[in-house]
Amino acid sequence: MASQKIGVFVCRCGGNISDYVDVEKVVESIKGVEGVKIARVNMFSCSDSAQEEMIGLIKREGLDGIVIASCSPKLHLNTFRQMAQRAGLNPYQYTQVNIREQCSWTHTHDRDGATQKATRLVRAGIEATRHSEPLHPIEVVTRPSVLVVGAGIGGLRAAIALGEMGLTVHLLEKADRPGGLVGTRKALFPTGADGTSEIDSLLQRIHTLQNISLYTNASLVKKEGSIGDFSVSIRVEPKDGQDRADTIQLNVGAILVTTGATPYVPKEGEYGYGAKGIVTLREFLDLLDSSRDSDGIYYEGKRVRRITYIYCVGSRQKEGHTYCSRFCCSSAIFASLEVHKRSPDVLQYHLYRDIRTYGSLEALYQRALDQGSLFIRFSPDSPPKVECGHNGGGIKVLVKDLLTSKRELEISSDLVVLVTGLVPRVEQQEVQDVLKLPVGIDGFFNEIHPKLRPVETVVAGVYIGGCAQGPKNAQESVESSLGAAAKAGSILLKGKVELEPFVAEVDEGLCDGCGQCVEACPYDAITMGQRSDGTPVAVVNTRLCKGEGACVPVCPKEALEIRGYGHEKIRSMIRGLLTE
Amino acid sequence: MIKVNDSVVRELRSRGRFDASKCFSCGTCTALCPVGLPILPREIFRYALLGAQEELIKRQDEIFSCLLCRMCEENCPEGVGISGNIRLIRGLLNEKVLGL
Amino acid sequence: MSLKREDVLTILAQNIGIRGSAFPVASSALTAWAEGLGIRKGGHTVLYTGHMYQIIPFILGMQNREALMRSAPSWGMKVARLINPVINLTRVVTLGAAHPLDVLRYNRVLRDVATLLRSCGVEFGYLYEYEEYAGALPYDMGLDRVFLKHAHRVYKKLKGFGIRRLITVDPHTTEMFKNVYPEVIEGFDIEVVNYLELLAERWRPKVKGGGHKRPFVIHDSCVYSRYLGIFEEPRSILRRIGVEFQEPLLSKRLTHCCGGPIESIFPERAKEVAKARMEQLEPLGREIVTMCPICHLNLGAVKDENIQLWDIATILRDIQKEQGGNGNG
Amino acid sequence: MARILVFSTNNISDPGIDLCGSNHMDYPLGVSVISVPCSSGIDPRWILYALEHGFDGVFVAADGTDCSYLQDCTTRTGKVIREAQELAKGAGLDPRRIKMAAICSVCSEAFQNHMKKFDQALEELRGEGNED
Repeated sequence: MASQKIGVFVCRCGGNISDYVDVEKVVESIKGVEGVKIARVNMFSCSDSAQEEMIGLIKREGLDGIVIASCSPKLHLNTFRQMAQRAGLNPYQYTQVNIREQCSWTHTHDRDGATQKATRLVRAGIEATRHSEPLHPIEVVTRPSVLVVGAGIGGLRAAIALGEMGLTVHLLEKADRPGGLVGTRKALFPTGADGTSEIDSLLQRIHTLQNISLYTNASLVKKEGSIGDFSVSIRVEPKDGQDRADTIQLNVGAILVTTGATPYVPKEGEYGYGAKGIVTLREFLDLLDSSRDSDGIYYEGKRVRRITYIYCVGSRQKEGHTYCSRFCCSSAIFASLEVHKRSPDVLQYHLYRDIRTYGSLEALYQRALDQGSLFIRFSPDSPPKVECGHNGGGIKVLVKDLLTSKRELEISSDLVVLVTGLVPRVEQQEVQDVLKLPVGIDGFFNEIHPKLRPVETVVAGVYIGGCAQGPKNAQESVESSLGAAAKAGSILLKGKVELEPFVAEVDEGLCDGCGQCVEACPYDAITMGQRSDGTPVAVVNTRLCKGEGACVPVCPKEALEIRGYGHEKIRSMIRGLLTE
Repeated sequence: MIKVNDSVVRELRSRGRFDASKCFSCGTCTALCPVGLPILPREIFRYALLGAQEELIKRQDEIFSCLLCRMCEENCPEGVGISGNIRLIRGLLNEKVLGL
Repeated sequence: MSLKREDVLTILAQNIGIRGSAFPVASSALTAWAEGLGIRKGGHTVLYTGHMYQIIPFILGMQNREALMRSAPSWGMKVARLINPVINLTRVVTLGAAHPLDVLRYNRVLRDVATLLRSCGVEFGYLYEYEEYAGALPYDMGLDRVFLKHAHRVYKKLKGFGIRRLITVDPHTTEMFKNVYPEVIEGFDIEVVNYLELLAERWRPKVKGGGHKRPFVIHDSCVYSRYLGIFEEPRSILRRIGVEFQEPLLSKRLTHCCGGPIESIFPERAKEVAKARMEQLEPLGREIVTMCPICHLNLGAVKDENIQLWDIATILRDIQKEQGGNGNG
Repeated sequence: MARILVFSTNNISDPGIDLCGSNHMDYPLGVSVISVPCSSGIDPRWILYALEHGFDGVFVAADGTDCSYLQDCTTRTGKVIREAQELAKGAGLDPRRIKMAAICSVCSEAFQNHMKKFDQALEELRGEGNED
């Protein structure tokens, strides 16, 4: 049932479009197009009054499909889908044509050219609407329970948030006690809060919430089902006196992955690592934590008077860990401030590539400068060299200082701190295998979009938070984990969820049962079934299908298409774009 | 090669408020210097912070050419006490080189 | 060729250390300005010149004798450094060098300051031959030990005279007593006020008729504007007596240096800085107001003949006289 | 002016292309975009269809490593392109009229450059064609 009575609305967007595109001319040129019942110009299509007017027209003219040529669909696709729905139309028979970001704003110097291009784009939009089928979101009932994998500071906070929403929470921790990286830290930047007591107070809160179950020494081993109704198996390692591991079956509506990350450990000999006096950031923080009441800084009983920090160790490499871990600059600088405070006579040299103390953390950097820390920038082409003392001599760090036109400096140091970042945990692989979560080039779990959909994954109902999706500081871990908790909570509390209907569809008349699509599908969403006459035919499990379309190009018969992106629709859009 | 000599910074700090480490080398001072000496004052501070006494001695003329007019200091985005720092370096040089 | 830095610094250190002055000239030359004004000796509040205006004519004189020094053999300065502790070389070199007209002009500034202060009812004494140089030059040059010794001695002397308040007349002396001494001398408890601040607070001149149309151009001192934040005060006083003035692009907190501070070591560089400043001032008018003797000296060295430099005190006093008044309005 | 069809993706390359507009960065007028969920789902037959019906070139703005669906998105999209080029050759069309590059959500400059270069390259191809 394709649209036959189409309404076309071309937006002026104030002047954002009409200053560069002759919108009246666009409307004139598409008036005769087959199926176009009405064509109008709007001043601001998104305004309430324009929407009411369009709803009136849709009803009065009995339109069964509409096209709005305005801004990017990123801005108002949902606005107008909802408007279509209010007018009694199927929202998927609405097409938004982007004549602002992709026309008026890109071709500001050629009014005639831009007008012709806008017309072509609108023609393609008309074709899209003409070939659109009414679609209905896939509705799924959800269970009010969540599995949270990983009980670091992010997982704990997310579990509490979900528990306080009244949801049943199963909190899994691989180690024998919760807390993760924060659990053993005495001073967290930038506030200096005590991580140990922070975790303790979160655990107390968890114990008071009846609907949260905490499993330690536990891992996720199996997952079946889909959003709203997952069935998962967890394995709990045997405790003292037990000889067999427990396997527990749970049914949950959503899964949060807060498995965290682990500090990078330099290779033996990397910047002299392994030798006396050369420590990682984590080891240095441990050293500061274990001597909080001391007035000076001591390493192996000797007073430290000169500390050299080397930043980006194991980070931003040409190969391997190519990314920046974000938190390490601030953490190292925060530690250096503690040194300045405890022992002002210690001279501190910071050898860095770039300093990333973003937002209010810049204040830490400013304070370090103010207190006398010296920052020395080096080029990645000539990283510092560490020469370990022989026969009891000190450590020498050699670096080419970019600010003194690459003069080589030799810095004698009592202690060298390798400022190391975070890398994905090895144990993450199990979770990845069980949940079939995509990981990015860095090896961390991938969100759908870092800005627009930052905690969702392509596996509907599975959310990621904290360092599992990339290095973060404690505060950011908590923020993103709470974001994931809010997202999970929002579907579970509602009791049902609507999924976009853009999934693969088989035209049984065309399918010859070759099975190439079964192999092509990365999500095991296509299986080979049988027609009533016993012949093989591809069958799509719409709950597993992500709608990316990997199966489409492999089908020799064009029997597969993604709803909303059918072969004929695309071809007629191509024709529309070519019609002058 | 410069052997970083921490005794120079320690000595400067013992003489007064030597806050050149705040400098992030933006070059505003150099651009505004009425004497127009390209080396003033950020590069000098760098050498002082690195303890490169020989480099300071080589640049004594520049160090003593500073007007202490504070045009740079007024506009320094980091609020470095430039004129005070120059004075402290002069003091160090007078003592080390001239014995004054 | 000019004097080498080490020679200048050595002689400076010797002069301060031995004679208590950067530029030891006869004390009669330092106090001559006050003759006939009847200023009492000492008191709780004193007008403190710090010798800055008085030594300018001698510096000018010495500059005129530069050719003579240039002809001296290269070993000359070594000998000079050796004998200076015994014989006051500065005094010898400058003997008779100060031009009487210069002496009059700079002494007049101090007399004008005193008269202006009196005209708004400020009472003050003067230390005459007991007054000391404040030590700005050794301080700026980093002659720390010499300076500290000197500062302590000066402070002790001031305390000995029972002085509670200093009225300073130039930026360098003001900065030394207002900011530096309190930092280096524990318990420094003498109040310091600059005469421009006092005038801004108290001076109410009688003004007849309209504004003073001579197109003055104002030149701020670096030390007044950036060290001490004194730049609205002189403007306020000038406006009060009806003087109109032009602001160069670089003024107040962004004023451009006159080059003076490095005159003793790098006279050529100092001249270049002064010329650069002059090029900013000249297009705005032919009469320039200065507030610092060093600025007056340095800009004067590079100015065209048709440009006139006036110390602010002189202008204020001149107009006050034209208006026919001495007292507060 | 060459007629260029760009296949772009909703989540990753569309925002990058939109960003060109938001920054008022111009690219050739002949460029038009059709958006799909993921570049691995583009059918080589669509590409051939576009070339046969009047487009001078087809550019696939691929998700690259940013793809949220597939780790091997680039490999799969690469295969789509190779197949499309084979189809083009079979139909007697120059395979250089099909191009692919990863365009991320902030790749406005990269997109602009690709379009300018592709437009130029297609003009040159057209020139060669006329000489034949």
